[in-house]
Amino acid sequence: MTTTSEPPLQLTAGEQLVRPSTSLGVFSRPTGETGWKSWLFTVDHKRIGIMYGAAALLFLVIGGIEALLLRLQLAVPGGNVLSEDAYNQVFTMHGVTMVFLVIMPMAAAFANYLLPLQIGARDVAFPRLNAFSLWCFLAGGIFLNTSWFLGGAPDGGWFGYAPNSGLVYSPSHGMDFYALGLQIAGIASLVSAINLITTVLNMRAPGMSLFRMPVLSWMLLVVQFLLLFAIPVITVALFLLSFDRLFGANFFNVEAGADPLLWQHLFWIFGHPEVYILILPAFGIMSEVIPVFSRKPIFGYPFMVFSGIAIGFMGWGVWAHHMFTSGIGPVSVAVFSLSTMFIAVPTGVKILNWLATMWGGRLRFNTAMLYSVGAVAMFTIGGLSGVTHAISPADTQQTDTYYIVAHFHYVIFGGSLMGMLSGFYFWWPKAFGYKLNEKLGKIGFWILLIGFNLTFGPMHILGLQGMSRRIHSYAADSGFNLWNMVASIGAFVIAAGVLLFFWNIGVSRRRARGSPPVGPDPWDARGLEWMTASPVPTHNFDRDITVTRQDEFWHRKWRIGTDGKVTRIARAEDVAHDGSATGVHLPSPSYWPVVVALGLPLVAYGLIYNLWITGIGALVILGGLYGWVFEPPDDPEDHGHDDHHEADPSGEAGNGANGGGASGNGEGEPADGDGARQLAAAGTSGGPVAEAQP
Amino acid sequence: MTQTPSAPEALEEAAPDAAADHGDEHEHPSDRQYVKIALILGALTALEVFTYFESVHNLGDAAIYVVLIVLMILKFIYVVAWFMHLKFDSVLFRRVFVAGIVLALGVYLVMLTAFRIWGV
Amino acid sequence: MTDVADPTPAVTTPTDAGHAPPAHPPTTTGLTHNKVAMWLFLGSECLLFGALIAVYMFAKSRLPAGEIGPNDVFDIPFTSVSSFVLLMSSLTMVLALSALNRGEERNFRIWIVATALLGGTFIAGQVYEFTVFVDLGLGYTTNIFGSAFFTLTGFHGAHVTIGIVMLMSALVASLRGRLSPRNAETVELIGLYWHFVDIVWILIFTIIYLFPQ
Amino acid sequence: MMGEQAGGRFGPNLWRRLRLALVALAVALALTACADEHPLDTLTEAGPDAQEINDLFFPVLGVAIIVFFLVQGAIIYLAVRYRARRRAAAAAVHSDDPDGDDLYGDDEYPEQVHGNLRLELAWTIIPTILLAVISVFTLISLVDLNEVSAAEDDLRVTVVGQQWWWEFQYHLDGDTSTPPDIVTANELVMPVRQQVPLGITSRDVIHSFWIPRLNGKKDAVPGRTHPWVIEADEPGRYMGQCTEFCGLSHAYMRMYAVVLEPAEWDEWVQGQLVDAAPLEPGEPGYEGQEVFLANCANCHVVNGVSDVNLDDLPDGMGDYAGANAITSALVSGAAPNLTHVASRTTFAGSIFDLYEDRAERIPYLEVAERGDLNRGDLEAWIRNAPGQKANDADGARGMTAFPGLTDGEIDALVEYLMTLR
Ligand code: HEA
Ligand code: HEA
Ligand code: HEC
Ligand code: CUA
Ligand SMILES: [Cu+2]
Repeated sequence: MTTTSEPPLQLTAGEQLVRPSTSLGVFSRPTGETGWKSWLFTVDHKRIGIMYGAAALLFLVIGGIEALLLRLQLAVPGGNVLSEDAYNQVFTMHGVTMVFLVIMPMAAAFANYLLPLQIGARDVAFPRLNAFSLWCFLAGGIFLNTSWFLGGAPDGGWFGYAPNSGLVYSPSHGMDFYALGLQIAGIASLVSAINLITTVLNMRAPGMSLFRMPVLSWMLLVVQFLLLFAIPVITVALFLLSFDRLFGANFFNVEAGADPLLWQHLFWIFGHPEVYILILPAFGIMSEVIPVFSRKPIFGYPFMVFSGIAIGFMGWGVWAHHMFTSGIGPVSVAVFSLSTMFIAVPTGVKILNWLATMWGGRLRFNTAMLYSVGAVAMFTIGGLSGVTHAISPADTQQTDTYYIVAHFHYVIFGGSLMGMLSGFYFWWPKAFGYKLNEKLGKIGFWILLIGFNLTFGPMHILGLQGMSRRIHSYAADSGFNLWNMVASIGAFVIAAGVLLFFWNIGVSRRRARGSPPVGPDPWDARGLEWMTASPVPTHNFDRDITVTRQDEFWHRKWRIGTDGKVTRIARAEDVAHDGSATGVHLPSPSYWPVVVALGLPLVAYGLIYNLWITGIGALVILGGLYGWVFEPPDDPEDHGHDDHHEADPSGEAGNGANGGGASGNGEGEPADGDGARQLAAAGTSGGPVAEAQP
Repeated sequence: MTQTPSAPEALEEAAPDAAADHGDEHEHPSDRQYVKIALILGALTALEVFTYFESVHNLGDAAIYVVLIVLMILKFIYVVAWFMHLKFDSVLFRRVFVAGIVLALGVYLVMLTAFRIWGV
Repeated sequence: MTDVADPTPAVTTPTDAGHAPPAHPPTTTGLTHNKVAMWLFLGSECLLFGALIAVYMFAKSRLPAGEIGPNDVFDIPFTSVSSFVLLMSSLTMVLALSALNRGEERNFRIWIVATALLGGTFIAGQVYEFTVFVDLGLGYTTNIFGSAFFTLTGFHGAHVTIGIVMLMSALVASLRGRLSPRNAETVELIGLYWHFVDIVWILIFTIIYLFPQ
Repeated sequence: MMGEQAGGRFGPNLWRRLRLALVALAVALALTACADEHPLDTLTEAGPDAQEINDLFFPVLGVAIIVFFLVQGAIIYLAVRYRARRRAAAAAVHSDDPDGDDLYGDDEYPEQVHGNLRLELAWTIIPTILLAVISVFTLISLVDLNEVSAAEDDLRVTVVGQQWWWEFQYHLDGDTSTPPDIVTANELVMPVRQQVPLGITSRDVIHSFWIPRLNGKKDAVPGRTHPWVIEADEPGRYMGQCTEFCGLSHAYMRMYAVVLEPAEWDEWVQGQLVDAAPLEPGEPGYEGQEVFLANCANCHVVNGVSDVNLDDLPDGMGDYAGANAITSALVSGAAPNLTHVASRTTFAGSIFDLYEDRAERIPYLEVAERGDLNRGDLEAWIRNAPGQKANDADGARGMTAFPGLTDGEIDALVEYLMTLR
């Protein structure tokens, strides 16, 4: 535990980003802006965001191949592509991968990249913790997937109901990997939630009050609160499961008097907020994209915000709708049935506000817009089937059938994933300086949309016809043949669509060389993230941005006359920063987040195989924490703070927030003390205005 | 459904004028006050432990539960308000913490109720 | 409504960063990142310990008749003492912080050591209690009550232990002359964590030990 | 091309599409409605509970479909009506876009509308009211479905799920605290038009009991017994399926509800109440009985032959622990009671037919006499059950393989099993 009172590093033109110094007096600090090391040790929220996104896409391919295996197996009755055992592993890992290793990190990618930019900040509150979250998530994901090679993947379904997930009924190590792997990924989410909430609360640009934040920032904030409170619940559940399996505890031991429903309650108390964790970021993205391509502001901004918050709150009161048939008793069923239904209200408000945003607009159907509108359409279908589950008597027919599978793919794939694909197309130029090819994008969208409906549409029928989920095969005379075949064909159409998306990335990248740059604002957009160069320079913004209203950037480009006519008053290029600023404080790269994250899977392997490995892992973690705590967040040897005012015309706050320096908090995670990267200097109101108003 | 103060208000209020009611301006409680609180806490604990001994058992379990819960909440509040400074600190902290407590109480009590562990 | 095309930047915000601790950190809320983060973390911990306590209550209610249970092992007088010890460590903790705020380094160290010692006493008591329970026949795997009890109190004990490590680190930092009123916040955060662990024990003591079984 | 007046032209067009879609949907639903080809169909109810559920489900589905068409229709309408026209000639700001996709007019900003409080309130309140109405009906159904009309001393059946088959314990007098009168597997034989209260539990992991055409499902959770009811309007065989994931052979854990007319039901009960008589040397099946006692009886019970004393059973869970008393090999501790195995039409989680001809065509009570034994599957099962239905390699779940049995012994076993009617 040490404190760092030295001011952080600052840059001058042409200077190396970071100057070498040493950590622990032994290792020199990582340096450099290029090369793999600059990515491995980076603490830049944008690079971290990009890596989150890349990892999520990689896992999408893995989870998608798993899905294709499922569909191959089910294409015809009595299929024999996979054995029973393999099938169980594949569908479990498909669910786990898609939920925890695809959609969540994809949301984290957008959150990391965009949150600081949208609120006009320079980085997140704790850049090193941020890097730690990334590596920790990746460690958890890789750890989980190594189970394939170590005697079998988890095979208890993604919600791992006890006692089937216990040692007696699931004797392979698979469920140990599940419990420990999700635990590691959970740490990543929790740390990241604390980090991002602090960022939003504390680092907004001057004048950026909460109710001037873009809807995406709002939704991400709500999601981080959901994570903050939901992760501990699954943490406990997973601990209980691990202790049962590894140390012989009795939490789910029915013989000892335990009740298996305990697991279900804990899992779904987490699990239902989790599904809103999956969807709200996509809702946020759609709320950014639709206005831009409708050329109208978002309709009913306060309602969009409040309905998001309402969904966040109500999401805590509905978990037992996953347990309507598990014997919780008629009163509980009735209560949770009603609470579930009413979640349709705030969600409906969102849908209708998007439609109202489009109403009277000048809609441009770029790929990003197509995906967003597609997501509205597809999510609605999933939401409506959700309401038909909520009426609990009907759910006793539907639960654990393909009707449910249809529901959640429509909301998760049709809502979350499509929303995020929209985000990829929308912010790609911002992150990489070139657009994704529109023609390929549109073709890809239509292929995906058709494939998606071919795959999951028939599942409604299958489910109502009585096809159970998680079955390895079905009899030829069950009447499921036709629609299963259709669904399997559809899955490969989806695969083609996804493949086209990857192809598009390659093609667009190649074409981008030699093409003119896209400029800061290729879509004539509204958020602050467009007010700086593309790709975003390391320091984000050249100067403070003082925000005086919602959609500040847009209003600097356009004037609404008294007659309501919109006229241009400036080009984006004139308003946006060109990224040429120098002398900006930036956090320095660090080894330690990677080191600490590396220790976690070691501990986990050790718990499964050999406690010595756990010991080594613990040492790695301790060593990493030690290095971390004694490493100043910014390079200490570089400069005095006196030059800082001259070099930083916007009067950046320096290390003011650094009062406490590094300190430990809770579970041995050190809190960074490097809080100085915000542009926000004075309070939001009354403070001097950096950019004068005429 | 658990209800906590609506988030945006909680956050917004904390934002611009938080400075007004927190930080260096306010008076820290004096050490004397801290000791006083500690004495109260000690006394409450003693009361609690007292219920364990036979003399009050004729009150019946229900009464003992009520007394214990009240005492526990009092102790909790004393520590949180004074030692953790929540009484004097930014409302933001209070709201985050209360949100956690209320949420936890809400979901876990509902869960235990669904299990009917209260014997009703 | 007025619109700005290309506003001229650069009006320096008159913070005096670096020269003297600013009255408020220049964050949007005026609160430091670390403190906001710590409170968020504590809010999150509410759900962690809430779950553990709920699991304990549930497990106890499901303990089959005749199995070794709370009545067979709890030693209320003993636990009352160790609870009192932990409670008082919260007092020494605030006194430490308050001393540091006044710049009284020596007093600060005394109180911080006292806090760590009280915490250590509590842990020692817990270890002793655990061994007694095991001797009485209640192990971790004995029954559902044993699993839940040791898990809950074990988690709490682990938190206390981490707290002690942090206290000792603060002590070392102070001995090296790196703690001053200026960065007393570090200690304040450790204190928050410490008090939180204390209030968790307030709940545990009442609910687990004192509630009529 | 699509500007203002296109909206007008689109109107009827849109309608045509909507109607088309409606027809398609109706066809799809009609397709789902043939119960013969869809033995698990939830939409063709055959009992009052399933009826109650569908009476709730269809109107709500209707509401959902209406909302579906409103939203999708609105999207299509908006997309067509408000699509921006491309104006290649316009001085586009981003004319350098290589795809030429952004050559829209730069001045195309419509009126900037920020919201409308009344609209917002409308689409908050209208769905709320709609859902409030739905919730009233939901509550009514819930109450109805939880009603038990059967008297205390009517038949009650305890349903025990285990990996991967179902056991049914009949309490003819409705008293579940005494040992069951009849124990059978996989085929829940029950009287028509009579509500049969069930108590559903499990011996190992969670399963879910589900006869879709009669009622929704109810989980079988170890350590808990869940009340449920089942009732059929017509005699027949109704397929069921375990729907909670329960391990390797979850897919192969089916069952039937066999619904009989009252007279047949009585006859069936009388038949089942009779224990099997131990065979004497020389009687047909005697060799098989010996093989059975040597190999099978440490898991399977045949009342009267490999008995357990039912009076010794612990009370409580309402569990017939007959087999538990004999075996320790199985995690769940039990194997199907075979006393009347030949009177059933399917075996091993109802995934194999016991008789060749479609058992449905022969009256249930006559199937053991008139049906042609499905010898192939049965012999394969006895020789190598794990090869027929996945189970655990360690032998703790499901039936073990008997590679050591000779063909003759297997024939003898089959002959013996066929005596168990
Ligand atoms: C992105 C994730 C996501 C989202 C957003 C939702 C949203 C909803 N879900 Fe879903 N759900 C899942 C993911 C999600 N779900 C998953 C993964 C499972 C399965 C887990 C498993 O078992 O593996 C599941 C399972 C699940 C079940 C349990 C089914 C079962 O297993 O038996 C239920 C039951 O009530 C349910 C209900 C709902 C409801 C009511 C909503 C609502 O939020 C939907 C609200 C939206 C609308 C209703 C549409 C728009 C509204 C309007 C246009 C207004 C007008 C509408 C009306 C008046 C009706 N979901
Ligand atoms: C984010 C969530 C998400 C997403 C995106 C998907 C996507 C898909 N899902 Fe998934 N699914 C779940 C979440 C998700 N699923 C969950 C939670 C479960 C429950 C698990 C459980 O029961 O425990 C489930 C269960 C589930 C089942 C039920 C299994 C069962 O119950 O037995 C099925 C069956 O069809 C299925 C199919 C698919 C298909 C075809 C896709 C497709 O859309 C996938 C498309 C993507 C790709 C195809 C990848 C891209 C492909 C390439 C780049 C080409 C690569 C190479 C080749 C062509 C070889 N899913
Ligand atoms: C290890 C215990 C065990 C032994 C030994 C055993 N069985 Fe089984 N048997 C089972 C189990 C368990 C099932 C249910 C399996 C399933 O449906 O998945 C079963 C099912 C059956 C069935 C189908 C019953 C029904 O109604 O579905 C028959 C017939 C059968 N066994 C015959 C035999 C014969 C003959 C032998 C001796 C050669 C034998 N079993 C030995 C455990 C055993
Ligand atoms: Cu039994 Cu699935
Ligand atoms: Cu849910």
